[in-house]
Amino acid sequence: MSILVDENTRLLVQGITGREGTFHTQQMLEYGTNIVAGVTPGKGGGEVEGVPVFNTVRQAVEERGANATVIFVPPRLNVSAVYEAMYAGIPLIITIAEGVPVHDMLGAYHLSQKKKCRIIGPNSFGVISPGKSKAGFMSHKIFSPGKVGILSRSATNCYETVFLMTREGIGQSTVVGVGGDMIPGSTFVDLLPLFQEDPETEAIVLIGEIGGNDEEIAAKYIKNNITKPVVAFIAGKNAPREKSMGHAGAIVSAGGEGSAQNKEEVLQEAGAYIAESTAHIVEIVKTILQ
Amino acid sequence: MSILVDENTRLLVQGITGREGTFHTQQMLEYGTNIVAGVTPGKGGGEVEGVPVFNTVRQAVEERGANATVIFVPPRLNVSAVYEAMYAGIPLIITIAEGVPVHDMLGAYHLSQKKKCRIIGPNSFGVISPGKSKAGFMSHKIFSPGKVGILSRSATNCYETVFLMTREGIGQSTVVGVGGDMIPGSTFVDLLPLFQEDPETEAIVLIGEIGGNDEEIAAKYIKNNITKPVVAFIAGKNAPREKSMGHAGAIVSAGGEGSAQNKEEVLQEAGAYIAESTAHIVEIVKTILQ
Amino acid sequence: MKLLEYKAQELFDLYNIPTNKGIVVDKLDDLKTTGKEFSFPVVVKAQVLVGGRGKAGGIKFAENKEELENIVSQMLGSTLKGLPVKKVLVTRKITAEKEWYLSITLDRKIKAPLLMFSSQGGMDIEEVAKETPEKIVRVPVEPLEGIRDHMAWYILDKTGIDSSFLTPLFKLSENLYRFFREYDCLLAEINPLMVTADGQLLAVDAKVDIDDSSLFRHPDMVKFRDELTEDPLVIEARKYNFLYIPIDTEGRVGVISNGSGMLMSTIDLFSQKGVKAACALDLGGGATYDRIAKAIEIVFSNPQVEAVLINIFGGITRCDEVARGVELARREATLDKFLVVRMEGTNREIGVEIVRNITPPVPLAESVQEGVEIVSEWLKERNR
Amino acid sequence: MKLLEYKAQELFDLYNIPTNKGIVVDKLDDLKTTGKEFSFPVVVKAQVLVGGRGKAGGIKFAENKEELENIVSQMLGSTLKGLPVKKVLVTRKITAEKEWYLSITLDRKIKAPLLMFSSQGGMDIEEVAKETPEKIVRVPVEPLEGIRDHMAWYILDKTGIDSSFLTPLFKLSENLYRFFREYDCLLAEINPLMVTADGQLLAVDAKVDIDDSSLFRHPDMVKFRDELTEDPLVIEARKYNFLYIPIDTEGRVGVISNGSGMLMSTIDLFSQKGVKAACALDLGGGATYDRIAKAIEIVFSNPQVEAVLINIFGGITRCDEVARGVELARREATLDKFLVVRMEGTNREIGVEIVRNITPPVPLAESVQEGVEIVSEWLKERNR
Repeated sequence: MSILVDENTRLLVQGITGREGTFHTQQMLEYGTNIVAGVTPGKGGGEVEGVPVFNTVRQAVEERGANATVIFVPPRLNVSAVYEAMYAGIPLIITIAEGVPVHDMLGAYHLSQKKKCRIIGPNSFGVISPGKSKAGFMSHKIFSPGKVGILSRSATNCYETVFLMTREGIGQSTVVGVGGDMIPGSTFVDLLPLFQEDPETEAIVLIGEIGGNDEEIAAKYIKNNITKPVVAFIAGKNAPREKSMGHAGAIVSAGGEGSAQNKEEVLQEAGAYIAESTAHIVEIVKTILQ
Repeated sequence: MSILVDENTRLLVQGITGREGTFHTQQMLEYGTNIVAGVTPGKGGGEVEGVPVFNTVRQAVEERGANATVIFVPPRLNVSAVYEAMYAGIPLIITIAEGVPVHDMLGAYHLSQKKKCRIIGPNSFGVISPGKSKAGFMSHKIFSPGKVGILSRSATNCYETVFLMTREGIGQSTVVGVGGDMIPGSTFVDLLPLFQEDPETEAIVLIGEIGGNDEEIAAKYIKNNITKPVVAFIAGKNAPREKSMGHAGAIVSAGGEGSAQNKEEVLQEAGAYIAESTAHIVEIVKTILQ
Repeated sequence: MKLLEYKAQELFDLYNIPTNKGIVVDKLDDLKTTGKEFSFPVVVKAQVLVGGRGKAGGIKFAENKEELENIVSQMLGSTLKGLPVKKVLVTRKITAEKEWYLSITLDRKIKAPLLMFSSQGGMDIEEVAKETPEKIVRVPVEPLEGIRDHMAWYILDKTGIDSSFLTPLFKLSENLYRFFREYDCLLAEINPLMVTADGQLLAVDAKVDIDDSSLFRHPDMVKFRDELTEDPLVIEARKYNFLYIPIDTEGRVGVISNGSGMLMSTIDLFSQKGVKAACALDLGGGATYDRIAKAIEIVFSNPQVEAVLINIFGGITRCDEVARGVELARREATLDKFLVVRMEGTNREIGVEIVRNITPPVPLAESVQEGVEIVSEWLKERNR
Repeated sequence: MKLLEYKAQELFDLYNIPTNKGIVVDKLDDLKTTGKEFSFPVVVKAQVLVGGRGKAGGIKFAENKEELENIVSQMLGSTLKGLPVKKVLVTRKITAEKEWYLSITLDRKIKAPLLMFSSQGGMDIEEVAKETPEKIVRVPVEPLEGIRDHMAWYILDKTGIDSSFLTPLFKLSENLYRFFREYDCLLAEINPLMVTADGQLLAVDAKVDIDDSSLFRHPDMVKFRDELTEDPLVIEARKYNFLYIPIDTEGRVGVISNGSGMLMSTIDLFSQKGVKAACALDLGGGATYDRIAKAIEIVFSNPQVEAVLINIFGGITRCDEVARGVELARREATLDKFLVVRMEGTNREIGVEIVRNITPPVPLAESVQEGVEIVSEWLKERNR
């Protein structure tokens, strides 16, 4: 198994005719991903890297049976593409762009809750189940198939970790970029159950950072529901605190939530191993898997 | 057991200080319903029939632990009350009023899908689990505890059926008025699974009528999922077809959906017994339960 | 409530939906006093709420002033499928390059607005839907989200229409949707949606149905409703918040009940006895005695009606109120009309007591079946 | 981006949110040329983006014209918590009956807008939140649904405020929410929300934070952003779509990376070595060589910076582009600034080849740890 994407994924690429879309379509195909269709409104009828291009997602679903989509559409139009995918009933929507307006994503997130579809991202590198399928822009050479599931808010810290893991001979079941934005389509807690249920995943790595309280929510869930070992890393201990102008931010996080310290504390309390650096994550995982 | 309401229901009455609200609060209390609070904005602080009144639903939930609400609020403000209940996180919302604007209810329905709360109505007599609890305006004297679950789009046809049943010594587990409006909060198919799972329910009666296709959807579900006997009655065989001005209605129901004949056909095909009148429903149920 | 074409046009105007605007005429003189020159040929369209208006002779063409005056004077005051023509609409005759179909309806199946489009619009659209359903493109809309451009793309793709129509079709759908939401429509239909020789989209005919329950927030529509050609009893009943439904012109029975479900099942029972209903009246919930008396009066005032069955199963409606209403009505109503009451539910005992004391006596049935039985027998008796 | 008080007031005006409007002054002469008579006493407020402005001396009162001129001339050109005061706002001094707090913020926890209210508004609101959290009323809002009146009722109930304030509070919340949505706010805060002696609600101070990613649809705000008092390198970086973050005034290291996560973890690693960062620059994804060269130039132009670590893990960003950018930058940059590159990912081999051929040579680290190590050692060496 693995989670979210695998050999059965029939991937659609939205924005396939754009520079990034075309480049990464070629990269994903090279990796063996089953890309069944692309969409760019107004460019329907053509092909990109042998993949048929449609004007609408619904056509791509009707004619090619796409069951997941990865969106390479610029931030201004990004959420529009997410909506189109939701309307077409695609159950897994992976969106990449950085700089998507938060209010746009807010609407999309709430609609996804109603439509029961899963959005990964935005501001995410995507999802990869090494050796099976990738839907995203990650440089796949560093990944290797194995037993560690990874969820990460940061792309770069995740790459670093995966790179070191693979070098140590530790493979990954699935690696998910949950994305670094304020309102991610899916957070740790939405994806942890999938790893818990996945027989191929033996350990879970959670790469978080300061801000928000997705780590705190995850900690609660880990405590009560996750029996597999969890290794957590929180970036930003020494990052400058954002100058908060209004009081609302301070009021909302009056309980100390959001700080690296708080996140580490609650995760530790939930039974997770706390890593001090990406290299340290790999050391811990190595010990666990032995 | 029974479904939706029972001894554990902590009922809130919205619009408790209105004429209908007060009268039926008294009636429901008399029946033994556990009414824990009432709400009328601006009338908070008082009491009606010994029930404390609050200004907001959220207060009623926080202070009295209401877990279901029945709404006696006029049609113009009705959906506003439904929204308030949804916001307050009440999982079961029963709304009574006739003449709620369809577009109001459309919005409420879609929000309920997201918020995972159940709306019954509008234009419904409510829900009663005889001998345990009633949340609605039905004249409870005709009901009796027993093993037949009833779902009805029409209040009056349902009363008629229940009245005859009780006279024949056949009791009911729970009776639900799904309501006669275009966009009901819950339809047959939403409630059938509850009856299927309820150990107290041995037979299910479905009272439908012409228009819409809730019966057709229910038929599909009955065929695949319901193992208990189902008796169905469709009113309106001889009702004048509404003069349809535009073509859209005809296009949408081009497959013949919506007519009494079609509904009876698909229900029969799904294994349901078809009754010719309310009296006939009772005859069939009697045979089944023997 | 359904809107007459000219009224729908007026509203479309407010939403930037281009129509083929014309002049509304309710007497021949209006043609002269408009102060406008007609550019012939023109179309004259009877303003009545019937389907298949064109085929029934409600749409005619005039090549010149004389023809126009002839047609208008013939049409005004005539009837179309039984309805009087009180107004006609005179518009410029436009030659269509193509005739499309565009509508938004509230689809009960999906519990959401449904945008429908066909490139085969015009009078035969229902045929198209039956014979070649794939030629009707259906797009569900999230109520609060509205129209998005991918919907227009999908329509173009499915119908093979050139992508130069993307923006006009998208804008038109957006405007129609805004109208649909803001005016609480159950239906907003443009058929035909004409494509003119220079590629403009024009709503040449419009059908609009507004949710009756929403009229409190559309006072402009309420005012207009009185203009509609309707059975006067429907209008009278509406004043009291009753729903009066004319049924069969050969029927002789009126049915009054407190819910459409029971009305329908009662009519079904009469049908099983071979008795046709003339009309039905739905009291709704919680009627008081004076309103019940009024309801009986309304049904009695239908000259076809010889007998009335009042069938009440009271929840919100209380039987004592019903009984008092019957008492009041019986006192005032024509003696030769027969009245049978059947009631169950809230305060039944008190109600029964009241009905028993009414003179002249009103038969009280123990069940619907019995009520239908009594009325049917009486009719048989009377017409022997 | 955060708005200065006077700008927030201007926007509030558009949304019918009553403010204590005043006059914005950026030189003393403005006081004379406004053509308005001040009705004393007045308040003079420094327009700078700092918290605790009042306690830092940024809010002063003047009883007469002379005092006003003194205060304004002192304030203009002074600094407040390190930031220059370029504008002041002069408003009428109003006596508050009560000071409330009202805000709408985008709450990451609940992933929805959160309406917050307190009857204990004013400067100590954060204290109130800590000591007596029950005095802050929190109401989550469905994004597309907006404010409903039960929310205002709830606030009144919880705070014991008289129900005569229902409509004003509801309308104000509605207007604030509309502004919050339409201007893509992360925060729209009114504190204090003043209740005047005659029961009017007045937004006396306002804090607004607009989502930077949304600025393409708020061109009016983009223009205004240039007026803000910011580090010129932040502004310069923004032109290239980089995020430049000043960190520690005692730091001597600059960090460049293609993602905030790695920037943070790299700074954490420096901290573990006892080395402080002066600044960080986030390239974002997919930067091309010329933009990378520009990024290095920007960080180098911070006079504090002695050494820079470029740490790239390429996905969208390709290592060959990074290498070419380093080549270009190294060619043009000051020789006494030290530059170390670490890169992994897409096209690494080509990138490594390019970096190896740069003169003067640029050390290439195999890992972040090694990169941090090399830079730290170099600094130690240099300051020996």
